[in-house]
Order: sequence, then C-alpha cells, then structure tokens
Amino acid sequence: MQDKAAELLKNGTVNLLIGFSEDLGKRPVPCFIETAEEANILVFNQECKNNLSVYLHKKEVKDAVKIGLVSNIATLRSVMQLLSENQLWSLTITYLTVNTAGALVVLSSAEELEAYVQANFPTCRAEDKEMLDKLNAMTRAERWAYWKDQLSECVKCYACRAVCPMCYCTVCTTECNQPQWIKTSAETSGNFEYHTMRAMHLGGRCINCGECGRICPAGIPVHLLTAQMNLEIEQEFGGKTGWSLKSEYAMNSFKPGDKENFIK
Amino acid sequence: MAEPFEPKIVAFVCNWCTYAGADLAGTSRTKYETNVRIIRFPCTGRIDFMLLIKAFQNGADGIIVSGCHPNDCHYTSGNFHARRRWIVFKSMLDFMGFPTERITFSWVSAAEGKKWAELVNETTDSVRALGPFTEYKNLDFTTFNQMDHEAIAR
Amino acid sequence: MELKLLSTSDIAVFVDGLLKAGKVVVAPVLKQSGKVFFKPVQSFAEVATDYIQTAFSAKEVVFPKVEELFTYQHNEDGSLDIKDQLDRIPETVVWGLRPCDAAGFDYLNQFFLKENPDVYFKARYDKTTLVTVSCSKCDESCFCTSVDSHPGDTKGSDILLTAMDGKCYVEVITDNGLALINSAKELFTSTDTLSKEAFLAKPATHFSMDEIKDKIQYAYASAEWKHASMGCYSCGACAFACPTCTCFDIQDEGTQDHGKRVRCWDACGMSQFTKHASGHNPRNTQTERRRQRLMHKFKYSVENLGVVSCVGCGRCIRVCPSHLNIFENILSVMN
Amino acid sequence: MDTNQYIPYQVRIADIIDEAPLVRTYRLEFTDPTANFTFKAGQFAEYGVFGEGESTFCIASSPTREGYLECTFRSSGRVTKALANCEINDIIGLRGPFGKAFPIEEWYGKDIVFITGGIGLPPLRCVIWNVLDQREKFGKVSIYYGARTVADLVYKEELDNWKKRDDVDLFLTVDPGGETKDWKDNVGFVPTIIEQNLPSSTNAIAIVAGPPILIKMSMPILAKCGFANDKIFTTLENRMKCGVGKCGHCTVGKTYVCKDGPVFTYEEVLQMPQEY
Amino acid sequence: MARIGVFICHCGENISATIDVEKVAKLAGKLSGVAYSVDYKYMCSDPGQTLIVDAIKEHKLTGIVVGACSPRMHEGTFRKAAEKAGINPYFCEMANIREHCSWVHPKSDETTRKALDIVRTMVEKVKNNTALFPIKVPITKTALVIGGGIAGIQAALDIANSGHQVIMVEKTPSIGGHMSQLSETFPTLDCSQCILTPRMVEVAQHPNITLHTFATVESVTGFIGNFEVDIRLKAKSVDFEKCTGCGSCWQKCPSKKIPDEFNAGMSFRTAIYTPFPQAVPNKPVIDRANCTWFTKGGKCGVCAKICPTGAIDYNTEDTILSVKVGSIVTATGFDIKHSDFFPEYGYGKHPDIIDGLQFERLASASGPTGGEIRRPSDGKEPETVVFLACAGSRDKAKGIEYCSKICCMYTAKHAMLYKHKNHHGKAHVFYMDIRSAGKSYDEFVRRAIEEDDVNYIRGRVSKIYEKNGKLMVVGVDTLLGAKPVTIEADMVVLATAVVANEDAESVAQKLHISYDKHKFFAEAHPKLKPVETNTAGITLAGACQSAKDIPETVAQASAAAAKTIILFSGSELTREPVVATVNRSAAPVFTTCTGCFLCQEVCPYQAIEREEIRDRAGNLLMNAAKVNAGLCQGCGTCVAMCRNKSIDLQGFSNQQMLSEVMGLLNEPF
Repeated sequence: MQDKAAELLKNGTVNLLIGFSEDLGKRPVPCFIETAEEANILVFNQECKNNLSVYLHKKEVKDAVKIGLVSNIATLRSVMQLLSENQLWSLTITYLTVNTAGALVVLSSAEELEAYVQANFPTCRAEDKEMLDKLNAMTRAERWAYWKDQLSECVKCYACRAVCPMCYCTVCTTECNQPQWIKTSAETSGNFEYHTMRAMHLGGRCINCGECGRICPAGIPVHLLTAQMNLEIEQEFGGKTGWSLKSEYAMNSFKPGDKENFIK
Repeated sequence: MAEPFEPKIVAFVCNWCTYAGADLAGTSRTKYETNVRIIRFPCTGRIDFMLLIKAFQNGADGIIVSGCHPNDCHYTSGNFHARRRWIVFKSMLDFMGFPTERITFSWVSAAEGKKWAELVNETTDSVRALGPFTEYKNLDFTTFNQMDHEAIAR
Repeated sequence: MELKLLSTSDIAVFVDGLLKAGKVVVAPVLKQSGKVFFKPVQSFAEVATDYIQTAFSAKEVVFPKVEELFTYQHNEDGSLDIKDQLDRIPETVVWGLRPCDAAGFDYLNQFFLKENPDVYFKARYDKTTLVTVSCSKCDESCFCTSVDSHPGDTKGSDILLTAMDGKCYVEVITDNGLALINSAKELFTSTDTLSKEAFLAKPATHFSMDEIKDKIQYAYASAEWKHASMGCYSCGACAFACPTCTCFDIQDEGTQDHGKRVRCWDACGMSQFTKHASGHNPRNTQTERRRQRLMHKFKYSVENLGVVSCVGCGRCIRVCPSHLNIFENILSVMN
Repeated sequence: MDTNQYIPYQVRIADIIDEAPLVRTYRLEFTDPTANFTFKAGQFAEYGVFGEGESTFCIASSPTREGYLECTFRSSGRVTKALANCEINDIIGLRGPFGKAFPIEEWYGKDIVFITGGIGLPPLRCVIWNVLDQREKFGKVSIYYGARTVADLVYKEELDNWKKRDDVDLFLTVDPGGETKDWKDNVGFVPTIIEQNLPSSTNAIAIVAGPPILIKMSMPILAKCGFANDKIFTTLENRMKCGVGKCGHCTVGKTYVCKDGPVFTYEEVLQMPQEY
Repeated sequence: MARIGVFICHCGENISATIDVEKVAKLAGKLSGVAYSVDYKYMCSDPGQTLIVDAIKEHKLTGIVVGACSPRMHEGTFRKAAEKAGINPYFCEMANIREHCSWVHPKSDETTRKALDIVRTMVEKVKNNTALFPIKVPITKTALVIGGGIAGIQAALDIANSGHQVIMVEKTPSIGGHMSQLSETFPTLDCSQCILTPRMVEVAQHPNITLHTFATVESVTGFIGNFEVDIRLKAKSVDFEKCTGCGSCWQKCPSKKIPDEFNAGMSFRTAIYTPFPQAVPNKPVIDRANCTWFTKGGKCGVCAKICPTGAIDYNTEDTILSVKVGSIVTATGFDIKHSDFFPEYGYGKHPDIIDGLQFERLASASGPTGGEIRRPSDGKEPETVVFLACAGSRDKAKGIEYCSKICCMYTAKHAMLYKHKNHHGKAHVFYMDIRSAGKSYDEFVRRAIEEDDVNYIRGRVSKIYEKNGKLMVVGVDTLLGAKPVTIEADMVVLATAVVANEDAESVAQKLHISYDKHKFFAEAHPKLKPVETNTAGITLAGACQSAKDIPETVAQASAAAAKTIILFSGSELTREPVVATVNRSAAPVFTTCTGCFLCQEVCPYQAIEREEIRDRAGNLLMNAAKVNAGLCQGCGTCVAMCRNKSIDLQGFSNQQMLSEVMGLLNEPF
C-alpha cells in the first residue's frame, strides 16, 4: 500500500492521500499525506476502524480535488451512499483497500467502486445484531429505562455527528435556531430529541459503519438506533444503503401498498 | 382536591380532508370530547416528526395525526410519504421504549365528520386511561442540576 | 495538614455515614456501557473502585453540563419575575477523584473566582468537599508528571486517600477535609509516617513544564498545527471530557412568557463557536481552533492566571474519535 | 455574596427610532428606578429577549446624558430579530455594563479623528457625544462616516446637526452607487475620503470602528498620516455570551475581548492573533 | 413583540351560546403581543369588517386573529379586510372556534378554555407570519397538441377556435389516427371517415393551427406557461412546397410489397406513399426503411424522375424545430394487442384469425376488399364468423387486468356489419359480460342479438385450431352449465385488448408526467383532476390515459382544451404564494442546502430544480435545490423531508408551525 500510495502521489493521480499512521501508543491515527516521501508512515490493519470518508467533506480536502482514500469496506460503502446523494461531485477519488484475501485493491472510478462494493457487500455486524435482538427482546419499559440511562450520559459533544459521513449538512438541525428545533443543553429530554432526530435523518441512509457508537465518549451505542432503523426499513421497503450509485432512499419514495395496519 | 385527569391532545391534520372532516362534524353538530386541539397543515406530508416530539416535550399527553385516505391526497402522494414516515417513526420510538400508543394515526376524509368525532372520543378515552404523560418530563431529572431538586426533596 | 489512618473496611461505613448525614455523595459508578462515571450514589456499594480514569471529569459537580441560571415568568399585569436556584444546591462530597481531577478543580477555582467571581460556581464549590484517591495504575494516555503533577499530588484536594497494605492513608489537606473527618472521628486513627511513592503509578513523562513555558512562546506560527488538526472532526469530546475546559453557551429554553435561561457546555473546537451572525468566523479553520485550545491550556492560561490548564489526565486522548494526542501535538509544535 | 452577573436588569423600551433598513435604536428605561447603572463610553451590554436569548452590542448613548440608555442594532440573528419585533413598553433584559471604556480623560486637549462606517457609528456615537458635550476640552474634532447607501446611514438627524456645527468636521460618504439624486456629500469608500482629506496626526487620536475591511483599509492611511499605533483606538466585536470573561466565545489568543476590551489600541490589536 | 389584534365573533348565537366570548376576548387581550382584543356579534358583517379595519388603523396592528368560523369559510373575507386596512393580507389568521369548538362542545368553562387555546395558538402563529405576495407567471399563449387522432383534432380545433395558436405534432404522415381506420361507428353506424375527414381538413386549413405531420416530440423543458419544446421533423424526402399531391410518384414506385399499416397489414403500399386517400396533408413521404434508393444506396430514383414539380429530394434530413408553448395537450392515443399475442389461438399464424382493427378495414368501403367481408386467406365470404370479446382484457394471466371498454360495443357492431353484408352467414360472439353502459349502447347490443340474431355465448374460448379448412373454436357456454361448445368457423375476430402505445413510457418521461403500470398516462387526481397531469400545464385527452370510445375521447379532448383556454384567459398566471422556498443568503454561505436533492423525489410536481451556484470567476461552488414557484402547489412534503431545514413553506413555515405547538401547549399564566 505504501508503494502504491507513493506512486499515486508521485505521478499526480492523487494530490492528497488520506490514510492511517500510528501514534506513540501504536494506535492508528488518520493521516494526510501530500508527498510520496511521507507514504512510509502508512499502516492498514484491523484496528484501522475510522471511516475516513468523513474527511471528504473537509474544506482542506476538497481544495486538494484529487484524493486518495485508504478505505475499509464501510468507508467504500459510505462513499457509495454519498455519491447517490449527489455529494463529492468536485472530487476525483482513488480508493485503496484490502480485500478479504488480504490483497491491495485500487479502485479509480465510481463504476469500479460500485462493482467492488456490491461484490463485497457487508452484512449487519454480528455484535450489533446481538445487541438489537437483546433490546428487542426487552419489554418496552425496559427499553425506555435502558435508553434513558444511556442518553442521560450524552453531553452533546456531537462526536457521533462529526464522525458520520452522512452528517455532511453545513448547518445541522441542531444548529437551526430559527426556530430552535433541538435544545442546546444536554438535558436528557434534549438528548432524546437529538438522537431521535438523528436516527430519523439517517434511517435509510446510514451505512452501519458503527463509528458513532464506537467513538461516543459516554459509551452510548447510538449506532444501534440507526442500525435498527435500517433493518426496519430494509424489511418494510427493501433497498440497501450504499449499494447503488443512484439514489434508492426509502424515505423519499413510497409504495401504494405500504403497510397501514397501525392507521385507524 | 385533585381534579380528575383531563389529557391534552394535539391533532396534526391536513387541510383538505381531516380539517374539513372536523368542520363537517361541526356543521352537523356532532358532539365530542373537548380535549383535542387541532393544528392545521396543508398536507400530512408537511408534518415534521420533530413537531410531534416537541408537542410531547411541551406537555401533550396524546397526539392525533390524520389526513386524507390513500389515493385521496389533494397533492396525490403527500399522505403516502407521510405514511412511510410514520411507519419508521413509530418503530423508531418503539425501539427507544417510547409509549407509542399515545399517538393515533388515522385517515379521516372530508366526509367523515362522524369518524372524526369517534376518533377524538376513542383517543381521549384511551389517553385518559393511560394517565398523564410524565415519563418524558421526568427524563430531565437525570441531569446534574436537576439532581439538586431531588437532593432537596430527600 | 494532618495524616490519619482508616481501615479499608471502614471506608464504606464512612461514606454511608456521609449519606446518612444528608450529604450528596458523588462517586465513580461503573455503568453498563463499561465506562465509569461520576454519579450521586445511595450507598458505598455502588461505588466503583477498579478503574484508571472516569469517562468524564468530576467538574460536572461544580460546573454542570446544564446550569439553570434563572427562571423567568411574565405576569398578567405585564411585570416579569426572575428567580435563580442558588439556594437549592446541596452539600456535596465528591469521592474517589484522581489527583489530576483535583488539580483541575484547583484551576477551575482560580478561573471562576479570581476575577469577576462566578456565583453559580462559587455556590457549588463552597458546598463541595473533594476526597481524592491517589493512582496506583495508569495507562499510556496519562501524562500528569509532564505538567507538574503526579499520581499522589494533593493539589486541589480536601482529602487524599492512598490505599496500601490493607490500610487507607488519609491526608487531610484543608479545613473542609478536616470537618469531614470529624463528622466520623471514631473511624480515624492518627499516624505520622507515610511513604506512598512506591505504591503510586509511574506515568511516562513526555516533557517538562519548564521547556514548554519558553518553547510555547514561538509555537503559534508553527506549521505543525495543520498536521495536528487535520484529523480533528471538530466535535466537543475532548473539551467536554476535560477537567479544566470551561467554555459555555447561554441559551433560553421556553416561550417568551416563561422559561429558563441555562448555560451549557460549549467547545472552542466546534465550527460554530466563534461564528458571528453575519457569517464571519474569526477562527474559520480547525487548525486555528485546535491551536486556540492547546495554546490556551499551555500558554494563555499561564499568562492569565499563572497556571497551566492541562492536568495530564489524558481523557482528551482517550475520547478523541481520531486519536489526536495532545502531548504529541504539543511536542510536534514545539520542535 | 457577590452580585449575580447573569441576572439581567429589566428595562422598558421607552422609544423606538428606525434608523435604516433593519437598523433600530431603542431608548431604554429601568423598570426599577433604584437600579444604579453607570457606564463609560465604549462599554457594551448584553440585551436579552426572554425565550430567545441575549445579544451583544455597545451602549450608544453617552454617560454625560443621564436618565436613559440607548442602543442601536441591526437585526440579523435570532435574538436581534426578536428584539426588532419588540414594541414600545415591552420589557427586555439588560446585563452590563461590560468591558473597558475609551480613556477619554487622557485625550483632553487633543484632536480627535473618528473613522467609522455603517453600523460602526453606534459604538462611536457614545464617544462623540461625550466629546461634544465637553467640547472645550478637546482640539479639532473630525468625523469620517460612510455607509453603503444613503438609506443605510444611521442617526441621520444627528449627522445633520453635526454638519451644522462649525466645531466639527464631518465627512459623510456613501459607496459608489449608493447615492441618491439629492445627495450632496461625498461618494466613495471611507478610506478614499480620508485620503482626500488627510487629518493631521500631531497631538491627535484616531478612533476607528466598523466592519473589519474598513479597519484593515484605514490603518495604512492613518499610518501614512503619522498616527502611532498606540494613538489609534478601535473596538472589536466578537461573538460573546457571558460578557465577563468566562464563556470563552470572544477570546482572541489569551485576550478576552469582553473584559480586556472591547476597546483596544491598534498596537494591542497587532499583538493578538488575527482572529477577530 | 408584535401588535396583534384579536377579534372574537359571536356568530349570532352560534359561538356565544356555548363559549363565553367576552371572557375569551378579555383573556386574549392579556396575551403577550396582543395589542387589542374585542368581541362582536357578526365579524363577517359589514360593520364587523369595518370594526376590524378601523382597529388595525387605530391601534397600528401588525397582524390580526379572527376567532370565528372555519378559515375554509371566511379566511378570504377577513384577509381582504386586512388588506383594506393597509396590512398584508397574509398577516390575518383565523381561529376556528365555531366548527371546531362551539358547535361540537356543550356550554362549559372547558369549551371556553379550548376557544382561548385555539385563539392563543393562532396568535403565536400570526406573530411569525411574513408578508406574502401572489406569484405571477407569464404565459405563452400557444398550445402544443401531441397526436393527430380524433382527440388531438378536437382539442386543437377547440383551442384554435377560441383564438389561440396551436401547434399539432403527429408522428405518422397523416392526421386522423385510429378513427380514420374505422368503418362505421357505434351506436349510430354512421361512416367514421364521413364524420372525421371534415374535421381533419378543418385542422389543415385553420389559420391558428400549425400542423407538423411525420414529426415527434424530442424534448420538453420549462414549466406551465413557459414550455420549450423541441420537435423532430422527420425527413419526408418530399418538398411539400412543390408537391401537388398528384400521386404519380407512388403509382410508379417499384417497391410495392410493403405491408400497409392503414389497412392493418391486410394490403400493401409503396415506399413513397400517402397512408390513405383522404390523408391530411395529402402529400406523400418516402418510407426510407423500405425505399430501394436508401436500402440499396442510390439505385432506383424513379419517383424523382417522374415527379412533375421536382419535389422529391433524397437528401433532406431530420430537422429539429424549437417552439415555445404555454400548455401541452397529450393525445398520443393507444394501440391494440395483435393476434400474435395469443398462443391459444395459434399466435395469429392463421390468416383468418384477425383482430378488430383488421375487421374494421375489411368492413370499410375504403378497405382492401372494398367493404365486402372476405376472409384474408382465400378471399372467400366466410359463412360462419366467431367473434371473441375480451381477447386479453380482464385477464390477469396476460397481465391485463383492466377492461378495454370498447370491445363489447364494437364486437356487437362487427357482428352486425357482418350480418348486414352476409345475410345467410352465422355470427357467434363469445363474451364474459356485456358492458354496454352508454347512451343507447345497450339498445344497440340488443339489436344485434334480437334483430340481427347474432348468437351470444357467455363463456371463454380455450383454444382455436384448424381442421380440414375450418377453424375449430373450442369454448364453454357457462349459461348452459359450462357445457363445452365447439364451433366450426371460417373466420375468427379477436376483440383484442386496448394497450398503451409502445413509446408511451418514453413520451411520459420526456413530458415528466407519471403513468400507471400499464403505461397509460396518469391523471393528476382520479376524481377532481381527470384531465390534468401532475405536471401543471400538461393535460390528457383520449385513450393515452385509458381505453375510451369516441364520444368520451372527444369530451375529454374538449375538457383539455377548456383547461388550456382557461390558462390562456389571463396574461399571467396568478397563484397563492403558499409555496416552498429554499433559503438563500449572502456569500460565503449562499444557502444551507447541501444539494443532496433527496427532496426532488418527493415532489409530485417536479417543482424542485437544480441551481448551480458559482463565484464571480464562474467556478462552480455548489449545487443547491431551487423551487419553481410556478410549479409548486405548496404541499410541503419536501419541507418535512429536508434534514437541515433549508426548504420552508410560506404560510406554514417551520417557525409558524412550531410556534403553534409551543403556543398551544404553554399557557402563559
């Protein structure tokens, strides 16, 4: 990967390469490489969980135009979703990933990307499924207690939003103050409405990378909300997020036959 | 002495069917419970789920969401989009443990004044039976400054 | 400054005693998320003991994430009532914070009270007693020894506990602390010798404040800031976990007729933090924002208050979604 | 017990003047007559609409004219819009006064040059009044003021009678294209007008306020006139929440604009990071 | 805060009987922002309105709330009053305390409290109202009619006769459509062409109609009142200016073996041809696919030689004509399934199993047999003819669940025509149900059965096979207890299903109109807008929407014309300003829209467009959504869809709706 990265940077296919390096504690840290010489700091392993596609919204990155993106499958999938939402139009991106066989794969067009993603499409992560089943098995009162307890720890640092590639809005609903939709304060009721809002906005768009849950400083499994939404939506309306280059967003379409057993 | 509990119910309705249906209930003098307060939207498609949350946050005990029957939407598809939104929103709330039976979804056409009256009565009864919606308000007693109140209470 | 002994078995008795006495005891609690939080406890049984560091600092006790400044109410006659809630703040004991957190309180104290004293902080701080527990364990994120502190530091604490060989050494630092001890005299026996160093954790030291103090002077212009900040997602995790971050926002909640004005945590790293209504943003890039935060910790607060406002607890490193590392950043911008 | 700096005074809107599109001036009276509120020229306050929040702007009236308080603001954000919707007799919140004032006493006997544009005049109006009310204590007084269009000029009445006064040199201007057919004063950007009528810097003080661009453009010209950086004063307007140097929003480097400013000499400004 | 006026109406006794209106007015007066509050017996009466107007002026009110009846009743009235008083009419809101309160609740404090709540809610809303102004859209007063069948002809003539310009586009070389192929029409049995051709001529000669035959619609952009249409004029290879229509070219044309579409393939035509003798325009075009000059590269050229006026030009090419029109009538017609669609009937391999249209041609005086019913195979007069109604229609298995509507009638007609021409012949009709609703339709069918003794058999035909020169039609007679019947026929006529045109889908996509799963174009509302489509300014006429007979088609065509004429009646189109807008602000923000365009999908009216935002140097900075106020109908579905609240709906803005909720649930005191 280091060699390929160096090559891409040298021959000008890529102006800026987003990948991983390691800090003193040997933990993977996102790194931004502009010259072939730096390429030797690149690493890529199981610990490289960050969904680097979120950086594609960063101004400094957009300015570089030609981007190299070290990606795991979740990252690629989120790029797919982003493309289907008419984002990243100003960028030409080369994707570096490692397939299940452990070999380096370089994808240099949206079509190649689509083919690869569809060929290696991830299923709902086992640990998530497990937690979801656990929660769904609870009584509703138990679930309420569970989320109440979890959300009471939320400090509204918005890290979940910040690491989410789908949260690319320049102004988030939380920042709309005319009217003020979401309470700024991190009181639990405000946290509840924030996370409901976020889940509603991501249901059918989230690509289940699980980052929001992984990085929550308060350890709130927020990713479960969107994961659950996605399952529901997939069952009810079909369609997979980050599967196709053209929008298949379930929430802006409908079928006359959608269920309405809950409607009087 | 404590008054018997009378729930606050907010109805989010579309202008063309349910609002007109409620008008019909009026013109035909169909009596129903006083607990409901109607907020008029051009179309069920316009109803933002955030408004429902806000309503509960500000003390609503129950909510009615009602619009045109499928295929009757004045804008042809607003209610279809709304329906899909409610399917997801409802299961979302349910997953968070939210008492979704406090929200009644319904189709009431401009001709169904009677259905409107019945809908209001049924909803009022069921919400009355559920009692005041305190869970949501109590959420805030989990944050620090609110603990002061509890501390004093102890 | 007194030195006492408390048998480990009596710790529970002491704490439950405080609770009985009507004090609010805030202590580390292990929650289902696997993280440890400072929470009011009903009995010592709830208190977590085996942890390196809590997810968030204990600053919430004196600087809550949401502080109700006052409630307002328009009356029918057009007049307006404004009431604050200062009288409702209970006597609180914070149990089991780390020396770094206590040092954080020391900074908060200076920041909030030295100039333009903040009544809300004061009201809470005056009713708070800090019982610190020195660290026997640390991890690679800890770096208190780099910022003039150490795992047995008494700075900021009212009482410092050090548990070793079945006994619990109690260093009583302030009158507050003494008062607390005296509420259960019988449990404590006097002693005079304490050599805890052997039992203390040994976090790695990455730099010394002296080298920082002069090198940081030239850091502002460093090109390294860009690298140090490119990975930053501009969330508020570091600031909210930090024991010394004090930035806040003031918001009204309610209608124009009645409601409350609250202040809630804000973070200088967030993109909207300095943004004017006009759209002009003085610190428009993450580079500027992260520089502001780090320079504030190591330079500005020294210049304003004479103290470094980083206590080396390492929380910002642990919580950072992209593993930005404060001391690595500082090292890089200085060299 | 220290005073609670977060509890606002209640002030009643006594009068409203519409200065320019979106720009209004409120005259405020304290509902509690016993409230002893004293301030100096250049200080600011937090004006709050309950339920909407607080907004920061300077006190536009002068301490030399007691009994009331005036503020001028342009409605742009949530709070200022809510403020703009207020009517006479509505009660709003007021916290302050905050920040350092202009050291007017130090300027006695000196020439004073005011340079400002658009909504930058209100912060200086306070000083101008202050100076004019003790006119004899100062030397030459000249005011350079411009706005995008004629309509955008604020305090039109005062501008007129300043113009009439022979002890004030008023240079009015509007941006090219902003003039009306009966506009007799200058057309052009403020810096251009200054260059055309260069003030003398000997024993003089320059006070600059307005949009960042105006400040940036004027400084070199003032330098050319020979104004030393510590003889040039300006007032910074960063986002503020608390006003007492706690919330951190207004920080520029180590400086809290709210308590260390908002009034700075240009020399002080140059010391700071260019983050304002 | 604002200065709101509250006006509580007694509505005689209607409101005051159960609501303490004085109390409501008094308490409303205390609400923050309410500067004046009063109750009155009849607000909608002249003195009532005067009271409002005066109050607005006297108290400098910025907005008013009228607590009275339903806004659906009197909103207009009071908005006018507000306007009269000099404030923007959209600063007037109605609190419905009659239909929603006084009429449905008993006299009680509770009812009064509810009334106050309703008033307070609207006060909170009106505080956040903004001045709105009617939207005006200019209109190009020219209509485009797509399709030259009877539907298009009718619509075109109606519009043209109202004095407006019409451009008609017909893909074949002549207008006339299917109707011109028909022999006689039910229920009157008058000759189809006799009634049609005068209309065709009228179209050709009408000063307000520009006719483009042998042309198709290439693309449509723009919106109601302002469409821009590209029309592809296919190369005719004949200069119509020079051509006199003498016909010598097609008489001499050597390639004569081309199946004749007009005669449903039952005769042949030449490569240079006019579809039929009465064609309009009656001038030939060259069918290049079958012309030797083009297929064999420059060989032949007879027509060019023969042409007395030198009108033939092999080098003409397709040209694109761009026109601006204000409205579009879609009358692209229908097609039918052909006998090859039916395996059970031998995939139409047998020449004597024909479809309805073919029979029409056989029966037509201008047809291949000169109007005599002779079977295609050997030209003999068939002694026994079996007619199958419902060939394909109402058949889920064949994917056509719907009823083709016209078959019952024309089958009866066919049987009748056959009997009239072959008095000794036998006519059998297999049918599922006889659907003959329509003016003197059933009488017509009865005539076939009773007077012309056509034998109607209720049942389906399972298969048809040939046996020594006869067509064995095997079916059941369900009326005789599902008794199997086999009829030896000489000819079988299938009333095959009416289906959408092959190119229906692509036409719909060009026009941005929706269509159902059978590719029939979808009307805007099944009941209330049966002629309009979801795209404002585009209407439907005839069988392109669903199977129709002639009278129905003509009626709808006239309706479509009427819609067009209504649109053209004013110089501009004025619309309620209740439309969505996407926010815009000064640089560097421009807008908060992130350009995900997920809103485009939900808009039923294609009102959301893409705007490219560029800097002064012309570099593309961002793509943002933009609402076309001319198309937006104000449903607000996009508003609820927009994640970052960049779209808002005037009159029902986020601020307004949230304020209503807050105001309703937060009692001030």
